[in-house]
Amino acid sequence: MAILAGSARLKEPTFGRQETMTMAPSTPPGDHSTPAAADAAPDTQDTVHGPASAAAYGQQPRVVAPRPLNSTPPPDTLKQWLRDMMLIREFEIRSMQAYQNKLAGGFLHVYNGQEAVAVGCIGAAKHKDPVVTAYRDHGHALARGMDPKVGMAELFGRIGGCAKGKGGSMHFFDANNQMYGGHGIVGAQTPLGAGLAFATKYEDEVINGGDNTRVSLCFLGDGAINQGAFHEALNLASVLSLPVIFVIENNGYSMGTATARGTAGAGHLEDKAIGYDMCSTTIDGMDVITVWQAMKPLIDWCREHSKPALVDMQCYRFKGHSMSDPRKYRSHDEEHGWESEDPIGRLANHLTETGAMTADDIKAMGKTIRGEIRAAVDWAKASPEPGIEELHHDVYTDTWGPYTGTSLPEFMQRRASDRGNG
Amino acid sequence: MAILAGSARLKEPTFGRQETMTMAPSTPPGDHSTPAAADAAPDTQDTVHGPASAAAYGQQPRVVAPRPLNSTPPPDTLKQWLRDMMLIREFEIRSMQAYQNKLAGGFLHVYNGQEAVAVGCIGAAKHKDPVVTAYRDHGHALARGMDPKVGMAELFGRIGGCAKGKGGSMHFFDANNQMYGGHGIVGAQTPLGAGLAFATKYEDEVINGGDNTRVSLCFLGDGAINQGAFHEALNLASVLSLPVIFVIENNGYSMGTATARGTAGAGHLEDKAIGYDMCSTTIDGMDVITVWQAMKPLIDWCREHSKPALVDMQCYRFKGHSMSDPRKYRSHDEEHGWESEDPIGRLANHLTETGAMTADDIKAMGKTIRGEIRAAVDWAKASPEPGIEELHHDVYTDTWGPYTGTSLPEFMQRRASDRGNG
Amino acid sequence: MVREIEFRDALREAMSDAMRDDKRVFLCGEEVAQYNGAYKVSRGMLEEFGPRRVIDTPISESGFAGMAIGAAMLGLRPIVEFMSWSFSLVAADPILNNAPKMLYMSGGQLGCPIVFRGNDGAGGQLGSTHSWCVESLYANVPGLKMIIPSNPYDAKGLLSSAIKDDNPVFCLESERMLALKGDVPEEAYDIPIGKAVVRRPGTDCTIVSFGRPVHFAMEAAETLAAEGIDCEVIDGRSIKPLDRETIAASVRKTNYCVVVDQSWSFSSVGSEVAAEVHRLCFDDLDNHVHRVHNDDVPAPYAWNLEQEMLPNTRKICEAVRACTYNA
Amino acid sequence: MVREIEFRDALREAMSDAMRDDKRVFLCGEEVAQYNGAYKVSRGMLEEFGPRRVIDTPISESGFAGMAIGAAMLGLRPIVEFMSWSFSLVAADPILNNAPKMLYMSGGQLGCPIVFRGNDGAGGQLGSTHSWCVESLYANVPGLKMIIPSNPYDAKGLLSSAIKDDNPVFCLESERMLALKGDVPEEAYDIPIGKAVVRRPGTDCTIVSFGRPVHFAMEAAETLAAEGIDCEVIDGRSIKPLDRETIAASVRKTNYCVVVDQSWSFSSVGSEVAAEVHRLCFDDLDNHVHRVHNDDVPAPYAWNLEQEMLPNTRKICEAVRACTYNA
Ligand SMILES: Cc1ncc(C[n+]2csc(CCOP(=O)(O)OP(=O)(O)O)c2C)c(N)n1
Ligand SMILES: Cc1ncc(C[n+]2csc(CCOP(=O)(O)OP(=O)(O)O)c2C)c(N)n1
Ligand SMILES: [Mg+2]
Ligand SMILES: [Mg+2]
Repeated sequence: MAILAGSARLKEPTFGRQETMTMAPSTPPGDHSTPAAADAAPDTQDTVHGPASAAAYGQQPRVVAPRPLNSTPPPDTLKQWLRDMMLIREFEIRSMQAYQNKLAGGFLHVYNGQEAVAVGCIGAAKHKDPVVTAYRDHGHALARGMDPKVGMAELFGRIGGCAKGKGGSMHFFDANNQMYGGHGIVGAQTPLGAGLAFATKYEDEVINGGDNTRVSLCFLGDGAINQGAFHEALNLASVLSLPVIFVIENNGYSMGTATARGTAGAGHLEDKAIGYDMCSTTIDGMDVITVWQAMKPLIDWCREHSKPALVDMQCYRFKGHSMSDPRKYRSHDEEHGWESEDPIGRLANHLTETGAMTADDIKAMGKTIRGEIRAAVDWAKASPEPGIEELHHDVYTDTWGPYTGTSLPEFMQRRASDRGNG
Repeated sequence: MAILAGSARLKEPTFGRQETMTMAPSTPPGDHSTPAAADAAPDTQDTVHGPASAAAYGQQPRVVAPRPLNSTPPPDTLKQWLRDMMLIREFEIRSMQAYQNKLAGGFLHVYNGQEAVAVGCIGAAKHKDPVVTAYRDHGHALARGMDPKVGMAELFGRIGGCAKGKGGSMHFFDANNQMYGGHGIVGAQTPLGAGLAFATKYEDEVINGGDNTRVSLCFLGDGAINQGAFHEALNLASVLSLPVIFVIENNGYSMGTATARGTAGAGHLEDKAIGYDMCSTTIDGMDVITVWQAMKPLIDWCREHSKPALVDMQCYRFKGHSMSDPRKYRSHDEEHGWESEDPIGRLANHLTETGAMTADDIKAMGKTIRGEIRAAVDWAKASPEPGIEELHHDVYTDTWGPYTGTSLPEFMQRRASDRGNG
Repeated sequence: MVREIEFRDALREAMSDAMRDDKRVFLCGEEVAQYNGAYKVSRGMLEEFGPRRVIDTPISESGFAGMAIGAAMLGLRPIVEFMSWSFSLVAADPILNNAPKMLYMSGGQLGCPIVFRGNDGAGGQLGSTHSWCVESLYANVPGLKMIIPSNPYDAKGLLSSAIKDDNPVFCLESERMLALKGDVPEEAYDIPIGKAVVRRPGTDCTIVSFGRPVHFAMEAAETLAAEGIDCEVIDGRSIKPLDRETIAASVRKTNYCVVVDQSWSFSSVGSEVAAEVHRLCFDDLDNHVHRVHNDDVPAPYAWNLEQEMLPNTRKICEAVRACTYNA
Repeated sequence: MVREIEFRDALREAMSDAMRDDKRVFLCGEEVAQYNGAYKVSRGMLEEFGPRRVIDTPISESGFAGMAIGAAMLGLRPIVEFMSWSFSLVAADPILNNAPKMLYMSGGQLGCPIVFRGNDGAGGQLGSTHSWCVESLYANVPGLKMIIPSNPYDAKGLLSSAIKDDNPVFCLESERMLALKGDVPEEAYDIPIGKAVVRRPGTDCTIVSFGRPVHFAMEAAETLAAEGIDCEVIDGRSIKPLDRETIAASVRKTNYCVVVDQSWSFSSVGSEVAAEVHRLCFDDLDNHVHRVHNDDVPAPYAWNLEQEMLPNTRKICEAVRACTYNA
């Protein structure tokens, strides 16, 4: 029995961070063997700010995101974004109508007000960068290039839909456009987002033997933060150094719950990243140029370093949580305040003020878009319901028992044959 | 369509924490209605340290734990702790023997090296404060006052065991001593810990209409941090203001995985609390006096403010993860270094140096303890296997189908009748 | 006094009665307080009982289910609302590993008196992640009870018993039935858990069902009656304990049995009922037990596919005809 | 060339063969790399394939299962090791809501070629949280396949097929069998998923089982043979798809059937087999299908109770005798 063996002296206090603080990521406790510690520690060279003295107050150095750009994209890009945002808005307006007319069923969560987030983030990414999000997914799919016809047909539960009418509003997928859904369980998409990043990195580095070339964008709501899966995804992304950006679309509410009622540290969500040695930042999500200016260097940084980041993207949903929500939990004043920051209006103003577009140009654009979405509605109405045999199709890739294998949806077959012809 | 409605001007930037920083907990974004924000924000009056300038570097003010005490408990208390730690050590030594002799089965995770944690924390708590932990639970149960006989009989799978032999090593329960297990699924005990705190607070405040009087201690391993349940538990504890202390027994490894290989931010675990506006601290868990000095004021603070806290308790397990672990992932040097800090040796030295005990006193104490544990082994051996009818007992409280209701284990019946007689 | 009230109101009455009687009872879940419940089951409860007893939680099913279990271990009697049982999969570990096993693992020291409740089964076009029927998954686990009321009267009486039960009880409701009206006494009352009820007596074939599909079975029985097939419809009321006696007694009389289970067929409540009826009534059966289930596919979104997938009236009629050699 | 190797080695050979053939295949899980696997199934794989393809994960089953599913959506072919299926409950949502439904929800766009594998069923005295038989829970869900090898030869061949399968496959192993030795060819080979095999031909009673209890069934058959009851033992090999044809063909011959399922009885694989055998062989059966299960209790720690709880040889013999009117 060794009960008297120990010397009572503490070793060099590698414990107790209150006593010794350094700006370098502190080493793990005691004599633990930590062969991988260096890998797991953040690459802070060019990104850690703060004077040595800050350390004296028990503050951990943090990985601060690269500075936002000062530049503004060229007018054509801005016009494209305006078009994209207006298209999304119009799509949602017609979605809500269709829902009220019982052309669409299930749950419908519209994106009105948050357009700058999807358009700005996806605008800052490359087309090959995978995107995944929750059930409020129309905006991301459209920003990614999904044909509104195909989206509308999905809402209507028709065979022409992106998922043949089997997925519905919450499950928009467009694999060719690197849009990996559309997921209904709050938080569930966050490990998937880590997995997309794992896969691109693995393809690039392990299979192809090159450098990482892609960054995954994983969107989630402020309410999703509180799911365990999110925490696990952050930790995995950090430990495995996965190039994924978790964009919290912090619209202030999860259903009727104001963020601070459900989420500890609600006033400073990006600080959740501190516990994970992860790069983080906070962005005004109501302005698409601001979103792009901050996201562009961040995406570049994540791509180059093959590392994750966390973004508190502050925005607002103009409508209720879903179609059944009377929004009693917030005031008209609050809503009006935010509506005055409509990202579409802000970009439109910028374009007219800088002379890139006239009010008439914008009107004309709106008209074209309304026509396009009207056509999408008509197309979707004309698309047939899926045949009953679809019930047992796409369950398994192979054929057995009642199951009849799988096939691509029409729009992907069309695309493939277009490519074949072109 | 309101696509031109918005003014493009940002409101007062309540967004973008890079721009405006205050020492007060920052308010949630924008105009969000946050009726409960005040409740959720930390009570920082006497505990937030740091100069205003720290804020300029994007650092969030944090809830720092109260300063450790300078005082040392009276010699009798220290002697009791020495006894407790030696008892635990001896219990584990005999557990391992029993396991090798096939008297005990299943998985056996011994507590050698970590005794100061359970004894110091529980020594700083009141007897009515609930305790819950993972599968490495013998130390906590014994520190809480479980009769070693009953513990040993549980290991041997005998009817005299704390759970009639149905729970085993990983599931030690002692309800009268406020010991709520013993839980085998990594991380699963952390929401339970929040729930114990919820219940005591609810009893004290809602049912009895008084002030909160109890603090729950929820122990977990460093590996358990990475479970989603832990994150959810921290968030709930903070949002609902639950008096629970999550004590991470950071022994540097989860099985063969050094903390930094599996856990982001491994070098500064207490910083996980920042994202939850939670009080946190780091403690040298190899010295029982140090543990007590830091835990005592922390428990008092949590009790008084009815709030949670997180502790990075740095320690080391002297043995393998379980009996089948050859510990190839760490060096003998590392092990010897830590063994020289044996908490039992440290306290013994302190007692002899201060003249409170002589080496002979300690030897005598060891002898008594060895006798006590030997008696426990004999008692456990003599306790019969549970009868086959126990299989269907304690599944439901009532009687139906094959089920025969429930009853208290022998040791609790004994206790109850002792009380009846006394 | 008996009034006609909705299923959701009946559930609320059971909870409110219990909370008035026993301060240890509280309700927690997402949006149950300020929002009055995502489906308005808890409307007005925050006002009556205050925020300490009607508690909004973050979206952390694993966390708040586990928290409630911890509270139950210490002696409180929580009611946990899952907005949908579909969201309980993230809480599978606490609800299956902790709640139903705590009493056993602690050798009888610590019970776990807790109710988990919420919407089960297909809503309207909610798609595959939101349309779980969890009965076949969870009923496999010993240590829990499971009730599945099909009407407002049962909802109040069964939930009331569940809250008083010292064991974990899973209460499966249905979004599609929350607005269903029925006669419900104003006073509190309990319906014992584990007793099925014959909803329609009949002589030619026993139809056993649980929850919402009981209504499909009743409709089918009407259709079949017109064809001269007189069905006895049994509403199981609870799945665990399963009232084998009532079912077997009926089958001994009718000699035919169809089980209608809204969950997937494989390893299901329906296969359990079928296996048990064969065991208990082997000599009485003139045909094997026929089963009607949800189709074995993830729930599709499209309206027509979803309707086809459900254990609908048409399928029940077909099964009864086939079973009784009337096809 | 055929050698005698352990079950764990057979599993490893299947994984290593696949990883040599296809760079998209990788293995992740707790302790699979540096520790060589908690049960040494992946011993040496880190050395051969390096840390980018044999990946130690933190204790985050929900996180790494979800991560692997995301990787599979993008085209990789992950193998995820759960140290024990008992620990998969915390990952129930990704493995049940994502993997098996992705193809359907995306209308055929995105498959999910992934294997989840690990120890299932009682180990030795691991107690109730660590002794899950998940087959009856998870087999309920459409979109997944489930294999459950009973010997090293099948382990290699079935796992090899599983890794090549374009659908999610759950592979249930057993800690109690990892050291079991058997003849296994050195070369790679596949065993088709969904085909049962007759392990012992017989004329008097069919015993259907899966995984570890196949060995109990074989033992029981020996005992019963001595009593003059000649049993046919069927090893299901996979639970989903279930090879109903092979089972029914046997029962049509023997007229008696006992199913041995190591999981709890209620709503189980055993009840499914029983229900289906009654359906397919109603006119052939001379008695109802008898079932042998784990007792319906949380797994106890005590050795004697655990042994009694399992679907052991004694219980199988009793069931066969009762079923064949030899009791
Ligand atoms: C696990 C789970 N729990 C509950 C729900 C029900 N639900 C759907 S959306 C939602 C609120 C989510 O809010 P947030 O993450 O902020 O996203 P937002 O709706 O604001 O975009 C809830 C509770 C769900 N889908 N999944
Ligand atoms: C959910 C879950 N996953 C995996 C395991 C297997 N397991 C048991 S203990 C352990 C390591 C835990 O390490 P840590 O939390 O640091 O505690 P320590 O053993 O060091 O006390 C693992 C992986 C488990 N019991 N539960
Ligand atoms: Mg939100
Ligand atoms: Mg540890």
